[in-house]
Amino acid sequence: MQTLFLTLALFLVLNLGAGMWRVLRGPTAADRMLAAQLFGTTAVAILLLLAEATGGAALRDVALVFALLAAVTAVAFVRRAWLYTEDGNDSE
Amino acid sequence: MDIPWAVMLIVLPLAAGLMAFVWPRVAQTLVLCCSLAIALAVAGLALQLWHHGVFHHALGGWEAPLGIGLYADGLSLVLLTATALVGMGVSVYASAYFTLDDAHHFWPIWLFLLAALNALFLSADLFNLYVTLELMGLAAVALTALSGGRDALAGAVRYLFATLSGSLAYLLGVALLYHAFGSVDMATLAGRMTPVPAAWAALGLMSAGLLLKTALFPLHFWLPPAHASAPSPVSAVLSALVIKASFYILLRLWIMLFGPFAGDGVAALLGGMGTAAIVWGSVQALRQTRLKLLVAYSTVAQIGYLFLAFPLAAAAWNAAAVLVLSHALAKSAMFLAAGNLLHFGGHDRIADLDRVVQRLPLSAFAFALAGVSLMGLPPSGGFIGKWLLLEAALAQGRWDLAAVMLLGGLLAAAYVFKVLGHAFTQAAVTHEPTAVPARMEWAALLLACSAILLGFTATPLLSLLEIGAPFGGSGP
Amino acid sequence: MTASDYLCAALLIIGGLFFMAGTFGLLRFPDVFTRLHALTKADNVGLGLTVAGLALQAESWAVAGKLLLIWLLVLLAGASVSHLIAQGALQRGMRPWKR
Amino acid sequence: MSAAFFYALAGAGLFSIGLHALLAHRHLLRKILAINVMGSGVFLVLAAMATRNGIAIPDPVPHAMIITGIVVAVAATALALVLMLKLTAETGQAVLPGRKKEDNP
Amino acid sequence: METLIAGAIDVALALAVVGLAWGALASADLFKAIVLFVAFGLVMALVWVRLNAPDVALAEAAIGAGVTGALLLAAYAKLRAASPDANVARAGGMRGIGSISIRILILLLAAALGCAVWTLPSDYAGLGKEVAANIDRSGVSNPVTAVLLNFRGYDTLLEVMVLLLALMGTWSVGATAPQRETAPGPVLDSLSRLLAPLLILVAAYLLWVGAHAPGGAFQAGAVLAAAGVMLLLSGWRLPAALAALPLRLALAAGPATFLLLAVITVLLEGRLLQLPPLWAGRLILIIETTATISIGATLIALFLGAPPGKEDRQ
Repeated sequence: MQTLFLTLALFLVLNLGAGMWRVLRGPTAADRMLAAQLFGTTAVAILLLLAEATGGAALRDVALVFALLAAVTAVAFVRRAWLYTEDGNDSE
Repeated sequence: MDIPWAVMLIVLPLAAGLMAFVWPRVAQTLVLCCSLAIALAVAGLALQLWHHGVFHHALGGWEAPLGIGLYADGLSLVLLTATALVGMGVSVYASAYFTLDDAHHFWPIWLFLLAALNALFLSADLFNLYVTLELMGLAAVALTALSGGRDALAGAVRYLFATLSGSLAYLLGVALLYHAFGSVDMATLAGRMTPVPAAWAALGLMSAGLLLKTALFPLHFWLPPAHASAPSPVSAVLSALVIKASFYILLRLWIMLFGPFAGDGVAALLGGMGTAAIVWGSVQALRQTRLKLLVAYSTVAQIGYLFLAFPLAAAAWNAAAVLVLSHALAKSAMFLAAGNLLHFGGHDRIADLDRVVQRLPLSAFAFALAGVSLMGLPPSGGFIGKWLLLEAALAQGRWDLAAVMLLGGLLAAAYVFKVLGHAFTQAAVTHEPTAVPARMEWAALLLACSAILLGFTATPLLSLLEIGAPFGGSGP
Repeated sequence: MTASDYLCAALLIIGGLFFMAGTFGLLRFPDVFTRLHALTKADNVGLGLTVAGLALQAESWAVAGKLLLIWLLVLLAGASVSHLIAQGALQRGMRPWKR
Repeated sequence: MSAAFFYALAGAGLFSIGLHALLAHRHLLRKILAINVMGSGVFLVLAAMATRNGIAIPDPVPHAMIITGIVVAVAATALALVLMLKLTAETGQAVLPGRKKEDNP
Repeated sequence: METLIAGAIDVALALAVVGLAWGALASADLFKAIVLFVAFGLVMALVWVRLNAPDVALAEAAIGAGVTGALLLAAYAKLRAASPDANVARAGGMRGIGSISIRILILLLAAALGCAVWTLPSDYAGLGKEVAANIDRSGVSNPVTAVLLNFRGYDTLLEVMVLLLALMGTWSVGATAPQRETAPGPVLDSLSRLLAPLLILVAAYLLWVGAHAPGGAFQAGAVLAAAGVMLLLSGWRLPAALAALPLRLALAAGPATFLLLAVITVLLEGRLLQLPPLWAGRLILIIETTATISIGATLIALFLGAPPGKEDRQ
């Protein structure tokens, strides 16, 4: 089972790397933010898998904080930064 | 009972700072009491050191390397004295300088800055020094920006980036040392140092970071805009104390950790940078058209003197310590006097200062006295420091360094007279003067006088410096 | 390996596949709205299956409960944020993609 | 354990990348990001080398130092951001203004 | 097999961290840079986990990725409001020879650092043993909390001062442009009503668990701050009655308690912050609880920028 947990964790880390492409490409700020949102969820899954693989119970707390804080960042985006990002030169 | 004076030096300003933050109305009274109490505590600590030798305090009861140690010897004492004296002068000056709203912001940050300086001069732990450096740096940046306005903000931002990157370079060095030798306690490290690559990298990183914070040429780019655009009492503290704090750490590191293996090459490099700083800073000071920039460039030059001690090594360390103290007093006096002229005339263009200089004789006199110390003329404290340095240079046959010192003195005389010359010319421009409170004039004058009087206390000063033999290679 | 181990492995692997699908959708879909759709697959189903699989292995009910809580949180946050982003995108005049 | 050394090298890399960006970029927000990346590099070196002997429970002292460092970093970042905003409000641009003529004769 | 996969995870994470940092610092689009930076913080938290530093991972997740991200996004919004062309940064200030020489210097620095790190001895002599030997007398069983609040408590005392100082500095700079804001809407409203209490609960949990497992005052304070930031983002404002003295008291309570305890210990025990082993656990809990409140309040106030009363007047 250990091997499976770790393999899946590795798979998700690579997945995360692929998601980076959307952050880089955009084209709108919302796309980048969505990708960041997926980053958060994937990281939660990775943490839970690692918690099971390495027996680190504390990692679940990290995952919990991740899940909570990702929402705050996303709301900060919607309520603050987004007011100004779509006016014009958003894509490069 | 042994009164823990050193601990009071840290706790008092922190407590007062918190109270000043919560109850702004009592802040001014608090600050004046607190700076007096700090001066008394330094005197108490001096007596304690004089009778019992070095001070050591294992914080939390945990001895190093697990815990953090406070440590005070003659060198710390000299720096603490500078902080206490300049702190008193600036507190008195600031009590008349700021508007009510600015003062409410100024007092708590100023008290935290005092606490950071005291904590820094008392710390024997490299990581703790990092925390104090950040406390000091952020306080200094916040104070620089206090007056608002484009120049002050730009100066503060530039200063912030310089101080943050300097701290991080220092911290990376600490990380390498910790992982190479398993401790961040200076005395423990001193016993374990070997010239491995990590130690060399730490030497480079920590020196670079601290030199940037000390603003040694060519890393001085941030200093003139920050020091010239800050409110005058802040400029005084920045030039007098804040840059000395990073120099103090550098000096400690060099004597205890790096000097033994780094050798003459690095010392010569530091000496070379010091030489360049003296020449460049003095020439730039001479070329300035605005008073506070002139004084700021003079700081760049005077820092150079401190680094001439490195190639001269053991013979010149006490000269550097005396210079630190005398420059702290003289430069704070000079900035405060310049602030008075600026306040009175509403500008600090040197060419139009004639009437101002004539109408404010006390401030002009303070500026002149401070200038005497910067030039290194007897009987000032600057004279003692430069004389000791010159003596060391001549004893080692370093005629080049001696020549630089003399040249720096002549240039300093030139830029001081560039300002004071106006006192003797006929006034051409009329001003709309603003009254300068007496407290502001007297604060500047008293600091300038103490810079001169320092020259008469050379013997006790040098014997105080011997406590704990900070330059004898033992130390914390 | 017991039966629950096999079940756990199956759930985890399918969960991983949903994550991959989510990422793939995020990369390939043409606009914000369709990408949102893809993202929620990873959020809800991918993490849900992962949590379900891990809950089978959990040493105690408390741990299983914490896992469930995390999933619910991500679900809640994901749904709300998706809604806010879609709403914002519409308000900003972005048109949903049509074939 | 070579993973420790690998992470530590990444930390050294982060420090260098951050320093380069700090020097090369004029925009203040980028400089602030650069400082943060530099800091993370330092923290990474601190934490990575604490695990290098491969014992399951690493040295907690560097961890405590990093937490201290992270808090200091967020404090500095907040101050830097507000200074940047104020400067932008004064000058209209989020870059350090060039020195005026009289400052730099 | 497992070590191989674990190694692959490490390699992938290290590369991702460096890549994200590079992307964040090199991208021309400022908003993209911020999102990449937030992602960078996220992956850093995974790295801390891999480095067996869950306490740091919690701090990074809460402070590094969470609060810093919100701070950056809010600052970005204000920046755009102040100067509309701020998004796309102008080309770097260095050109030509200056740029090339800087690059060469940086490469040399990186090489030197790499060499220094690589040649560190692998028989490690840190302070792990000393910590383990004395942890029984520290009052807590989580070694990181023991170091932060007891062995090196003085650092932490100064550090909470640094945080408060940053706020004093922020307030002294003065208010920036007021925020353009729309009504929160029902979804955001209910989200914040659900999340804020949950965040406060998690903060309390992290505070309590910190004595024996990863967690502690800073992590808890940051999560508490996240609750406040969430409320601020959904339109909530501090009542005017609480904006002056009560707020300042909350901000100063943690540092003041810590300092007061330092004074008491120096009077009773002779050493600054010397916690008697019998009481250490309880004293640490007191320090941490007040510190959590103050850290949370300070971070919220930093997010707000100007002192509450002053912003509204604009």
